[in-house]
Amino acid sequence: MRTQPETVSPPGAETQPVIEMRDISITFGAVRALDGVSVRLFPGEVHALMGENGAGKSTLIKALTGVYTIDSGVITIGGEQHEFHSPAASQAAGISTVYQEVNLVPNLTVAENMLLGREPRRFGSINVREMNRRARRTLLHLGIDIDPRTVLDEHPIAVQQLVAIARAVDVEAKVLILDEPTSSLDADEVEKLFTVMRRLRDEGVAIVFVSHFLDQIYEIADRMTILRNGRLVEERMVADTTQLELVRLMIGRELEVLDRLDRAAPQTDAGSGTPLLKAVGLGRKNTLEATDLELFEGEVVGIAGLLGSGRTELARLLFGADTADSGELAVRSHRRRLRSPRHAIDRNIAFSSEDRKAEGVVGDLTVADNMLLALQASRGWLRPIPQATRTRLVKDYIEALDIRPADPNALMRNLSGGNQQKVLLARWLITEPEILILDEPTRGIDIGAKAQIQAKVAELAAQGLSVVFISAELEEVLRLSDRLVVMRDRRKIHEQTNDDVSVRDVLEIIAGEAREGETRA
Amino acid sequence: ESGSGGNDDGTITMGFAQVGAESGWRTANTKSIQETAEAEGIDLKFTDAQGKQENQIQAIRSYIQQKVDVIAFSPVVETGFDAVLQEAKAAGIPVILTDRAVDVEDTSLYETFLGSDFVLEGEKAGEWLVENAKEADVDGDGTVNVVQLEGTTGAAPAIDRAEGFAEKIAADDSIEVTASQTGDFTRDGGKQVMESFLQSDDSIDVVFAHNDDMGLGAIEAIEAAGLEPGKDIQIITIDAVKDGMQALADGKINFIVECNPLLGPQLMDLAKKVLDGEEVPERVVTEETTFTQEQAAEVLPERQY
Amino acid sequence: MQDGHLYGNVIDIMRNSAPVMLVALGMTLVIATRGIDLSVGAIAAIAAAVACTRIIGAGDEAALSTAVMAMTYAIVVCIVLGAWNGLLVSVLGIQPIIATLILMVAGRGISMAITDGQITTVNNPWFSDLASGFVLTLPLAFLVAVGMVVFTALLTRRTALGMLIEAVGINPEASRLAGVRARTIIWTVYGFSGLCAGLAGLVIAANTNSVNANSLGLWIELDAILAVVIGGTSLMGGRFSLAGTFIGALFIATLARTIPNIGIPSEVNYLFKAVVVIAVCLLQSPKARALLRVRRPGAPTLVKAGSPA
Amino acid sequence: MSAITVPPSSDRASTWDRVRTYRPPNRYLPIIATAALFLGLFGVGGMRYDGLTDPQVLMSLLIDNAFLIVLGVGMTFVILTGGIDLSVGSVVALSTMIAAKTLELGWSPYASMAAVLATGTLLGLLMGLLIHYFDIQPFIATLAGLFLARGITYLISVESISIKDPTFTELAFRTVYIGDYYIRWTAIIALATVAVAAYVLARTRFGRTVYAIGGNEASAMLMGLRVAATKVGVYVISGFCAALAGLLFSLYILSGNSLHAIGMELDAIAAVVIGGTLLTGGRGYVLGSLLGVLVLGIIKTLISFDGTLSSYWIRIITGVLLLAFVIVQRFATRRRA
Ligand SMILES: Nc1ncnc2c1ncn2[C@@H]1O[C@H](COP(=O)(O)OP(=O)(O)OP(=O)(O)O)[C@@H](O)[C@H]1O
Ligand SMILES: Nc1ncnc2c1ncn2[C@@H]1O[C@H](COP(=O)(O)OP(=O)(O)OP(=O)(O)O)[C@@H](O)[C@H]1O
Ligand SMILES: [Mg+2]
Ligand SMILES: [Mg+2]
Repeated sequence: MRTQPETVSPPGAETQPVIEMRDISITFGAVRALDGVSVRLFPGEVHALMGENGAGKSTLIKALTGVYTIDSGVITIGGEQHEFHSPAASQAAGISTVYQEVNLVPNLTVAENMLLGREPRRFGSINVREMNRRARRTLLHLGIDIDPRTVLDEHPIAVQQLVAIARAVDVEAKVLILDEPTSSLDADEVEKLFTVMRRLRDEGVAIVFVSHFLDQIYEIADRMTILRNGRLVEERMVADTTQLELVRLMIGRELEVLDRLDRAAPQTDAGSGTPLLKAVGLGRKNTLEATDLELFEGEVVGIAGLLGSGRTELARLLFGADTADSGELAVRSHRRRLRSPRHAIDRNIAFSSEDRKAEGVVGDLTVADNMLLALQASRGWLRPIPQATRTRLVKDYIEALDIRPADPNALMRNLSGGNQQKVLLARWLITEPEILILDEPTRGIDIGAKAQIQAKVAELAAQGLSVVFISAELEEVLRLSDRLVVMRDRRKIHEQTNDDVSVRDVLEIIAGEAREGETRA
Repeated sequence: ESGSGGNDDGTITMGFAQVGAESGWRTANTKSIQETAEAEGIDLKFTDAQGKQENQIQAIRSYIQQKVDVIAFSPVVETGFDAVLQEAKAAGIPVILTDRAVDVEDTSLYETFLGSDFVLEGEKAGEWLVENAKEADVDGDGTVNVVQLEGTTGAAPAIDRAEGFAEKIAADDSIEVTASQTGDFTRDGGKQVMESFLQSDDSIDVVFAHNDDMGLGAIEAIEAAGLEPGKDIQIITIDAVKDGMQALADGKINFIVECNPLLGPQLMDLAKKVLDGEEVPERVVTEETTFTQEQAAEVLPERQY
Repeated sequence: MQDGHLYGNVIDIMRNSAPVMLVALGMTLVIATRGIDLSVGAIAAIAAAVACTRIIGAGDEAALSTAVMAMTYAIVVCIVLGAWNGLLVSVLGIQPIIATLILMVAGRGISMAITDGQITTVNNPWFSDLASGFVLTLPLAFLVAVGMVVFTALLTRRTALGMLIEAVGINPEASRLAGVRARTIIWTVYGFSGLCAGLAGLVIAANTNSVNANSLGLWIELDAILAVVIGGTSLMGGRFSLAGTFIGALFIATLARTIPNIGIPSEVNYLFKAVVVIAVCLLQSPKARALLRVRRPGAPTLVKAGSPA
Repeated sequence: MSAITVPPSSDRASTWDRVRTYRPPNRYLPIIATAALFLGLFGVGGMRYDGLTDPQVLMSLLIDNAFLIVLGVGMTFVILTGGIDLSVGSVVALSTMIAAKTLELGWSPYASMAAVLATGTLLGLLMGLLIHYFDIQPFIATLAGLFLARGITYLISVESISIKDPTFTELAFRTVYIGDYYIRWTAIIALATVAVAAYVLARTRFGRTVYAIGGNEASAMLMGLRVAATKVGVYVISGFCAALAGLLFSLYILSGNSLHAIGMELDAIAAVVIGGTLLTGGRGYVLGSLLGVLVLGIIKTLISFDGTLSSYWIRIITGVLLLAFVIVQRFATRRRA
């Protein structure tokens, strides 16, 4: 259902770009994040910034909105040379931005987060009632039904991402910038976001869109600028570029690994032998209803469900990140109470959280320290990892996951989002767990690396590792899992062996349950 | 039922608001008051303001609410008690000041003030130095170079002692205060300041310390510098606490002006008189003396604090 | 040279820096975990009180064994007190500033109770040597402090302790999920801070051979925090620098010595301190330096694009 | 404060339902716990000591702590942004000294008050600029402020100066009677300050920005909020509040003295934190700080009503009461968190 609007003007036509960035360069110490990049942005178009992790997309956005000062280059806005010195200035000039990591304040309510700085006022004081009303309205437009008066950090990362988007689309902006807004969202939410984006585009707003999902790019974007290693590769019309071509432009070579991914039949017979991990009636008040789950050796269990269906909660209970208040957990048929992540780690369980910024990244430590944190923690502080092992492990994983910059001593917070995610993955792989729980492990990861990671998971599973795999991208779940668990409304509604289940099937299961629920109610 | 005090049951209730417990001197003062009260059957309500005037005012106010018979306190600073004293007066509770004076317009706000005269103490120290200027000029260069270890900057004893001392030594041109720095009334402070004085000046003849503790600290510094306290550098201090008297008897200090903390008996006596409606003098100066090395050796055995 | 050891301002500064250095050392680790320890002054007073009353109460007041026993006893008490702070912070989850404020208030009372409010004077040459003694021409107190700094540096940087402390300080939740035993670590650093404060208390007491429960170590927490912060460790937790703390402590001792040395009158002390502190911080601040440089035409600017302005 | 006290589905619910199902949001729990504990402490004390339950004791608590309440208000702003202001105690001393000295020099009392308030505000501004524009940690910048203010105080006069100005004394002694009980103007000013501050924090953009900065400064910056102005602003407010508290303090003690208010900044910080504000910023209310001040005050009152404790037991018991308080508060707020 692609709409091909007539408003899009080919380059060189009489329409003036709203924003033109020419020969932009930015250097961080030794890293040349941007090297003479030029981008043009026209009104009424969706312009995709494409590139691998660390290509410089986020940096380019921050250079435009005044977060970073540029070393050289020219920015013209509406034909005039102009440079912002703070995000506030760019906002005042009609540029509305959603940055890559959720940049909201966790301690205020959803409504406040959406309207901070432009709250409706009456007699000089904030009109809270009106503020909540406006927030709710905007949220409903995006199809989010949450109480705007609730505090933001009560919500999962995906909801926070939606709130950030809602904040950005609520203003009358000339330019809307969305840096990986869809990395935590599932198809439904993405579709709602696209509806809003199309409406804005048709109203003449220029939209910058970053995503690693090529399907989404092809669905929504009109034009794209491709970056590689901080350099401009090419500007292209989306319609004139095939997916394969695009991938080649982004990574500079053919991507073979993509085709090898199909994992046909399940490798283990689910249900045979004793399960490695077994949960019976595991639940927690207000977050998860009693759930059973079995995980066998060498098996990948995919958990599918929509936003807020309780997948993350289940994963957290399995890992002891939250404590369950009902049910039982057995690891290798020993009953265990996991009172803390530490207990779980001691039982060889690993868990990579979906909320990378708040629950994963230790920003001021180096990449090496971040990678080795879990291993070191389980060894205890008295037994530091020998230097040689350190160097080897870090080097191996930087290579295996293609982390850039490939510098073990770079500060974690200076890495691009996708590269941070890879480091966190490495953190858990290094501990050589028996059970690996992955919650949105490929969030924000580029297409090449995603394929690598999927291959890695499959390979480890073949070697006997058991994996619980959660992702908003249903295709990914289906591709990887031997057995599929479907969740909805904070409980498990379905379980089956993955014998060529399709995305449609899953969606139907969820929808069917919904209808059932309605008739029941 | 009104408060726990009141003359109805015959016992006197006294509210006493102490400054704090900042020195051995103060502790002796507190002990003396508590012990005398107990011995005389006076019901003592005690608080310690921990050096803060606002705490003290708050305590006095709570004594007024508890309707004690008499309030006594050692003011943290001289000024600022007008309001609360007026409340006490309005409530008909007599007030006795101990140790330090207050500076109020209306002297009818308190009955009497019992305590030492800090200026006088400084003067006594100065007088002794003037009289003994010859011997005090240890390096014999004709001038007596004095270094002064001040008390806490801004505190009444520090200001008054410096003032009294300066006034008396003005009489002799050969005596000169070459350096003066606060040692905060503590041994550690006294020692550190003295160390630095010794580094920057090798013609020091006399140390005048505003209390014994700083003097004792100075002794440590002087000894560490390889000099002999009391001989190579003479030392004058104020207070006459036990450690100071010991050092005086040992010849490490040359002269101490007493500042007597044992105000308990006199205070209870005054309180009774006030409550019985007797006239009391507006100012009662504690009986205090001075000690030379010989006198110290004599009285040391029966020194109790 | 005098009596076979060096003598002079520098030596005095070294010796006098020891207590602040010790306290700041413990404080550095506490601050690295996003905490703060206000109770160090009170703990120092307790250590001194315990040691001095033990020495006085011992059979042979001047014996080496007496000094060693008394100090050991005092240090153990301090570690327990530090662990108590750690308990409040890590297990009960009370904000560090309040948790340690409790001991800051009560601790003075405890140390006064131990000494009965009196200034307790001791005569033990071995104890006294802790502050006034010299080893290899350098003051023993300074060597003890430096020894502790070096020991701590080895302990944190040769083992994984330093990295784990920093991880807990930077992102506690991420550390917890990575399996770091944050509780134990927090407990340890507060205990360690207690130990350091205790040592500092002993040094101060030995310096004057006496303990004044009320004034010993008063406001040393402020000096220590200042030393830590001047040394480049952020109060928000995370990365810490022991070398920085070392320099910070020396700086504070130098400042304290400079005031009487150059004859600044007592009433101007504070102004002088204010000016010096601001000047030092401005010198350290990259932004201020950049500003200075911009003023001089031609010089390259240092304003880095990386810092979100 | 925004009155978000009803569960989401309440739009259609009756008033009674709302009352019945009322359940205070988690973020108000610390305040509620503090208030309940304060009353509890008061009640327990009242059973032990005669005269403590006299309402005048409560009034006196307000009178005796008026300046601390105002300090707490300023400190709350600063702490909410994740900063700290150590200078306030010294600024109080400086304020008393400026007031006393200018009056001694024959200034009009209003000019004198204006001078005090201007000085405090200016000092706050200076510290705010240092902190924001030179990236100096608040702890150091305000510690320098502490030294500076105390230093200027000493420079003005080492000795204490009485305030004898009729306007000041008139203000200091003016009381308002509520039935048989009286309260002083200073206390009323303090309560008014709390009210204004509560309004500013809850209902102005500036106030919400304060919370946003405390929640996450980098995010606040990326959200395009006026971070610089607000960050400097809270120190200006704190400086102003310290000066106002200094004025109240000089009315309380009618003198200027360089030794006043030593360590008062710690009392103010403690009050704010006891009132449930997080030192890391972003969470807390001025009302909590008011309660925090009262809790510290009631502990002192209890001790002076007891009157049998020795100097060191006073300190130990203060610590123990504080401990009991924070532990109970902790458990009261943890249950639902
Ligand atoms: N503040 C900084 N300091 C140092 N290096 C930085 C900083 N910010 C970004 N970089 C580096 O600049 C490069 C570009 O990063 P950027 O975040 O723009 O990548 P990206 O294209 O957005 O990648 P992703 O898809 O992973 O988000 C990376 O190599 C990153 O490590
Ligand atoms: N769109 C939404 N509307 C309302 N509440 C939501 C929404 N999405 C998530 N939630 C909240 O999320 C919580 C469950 O989130 P959880 O993280 O367990 O879900 P999930 O299945 O992992 O989904 P995801 O990780 O994609 O957010 C619920 O408490 C629910 O209130
Ligand atoms: Mg990016
Ligand atoms: Mg999830």
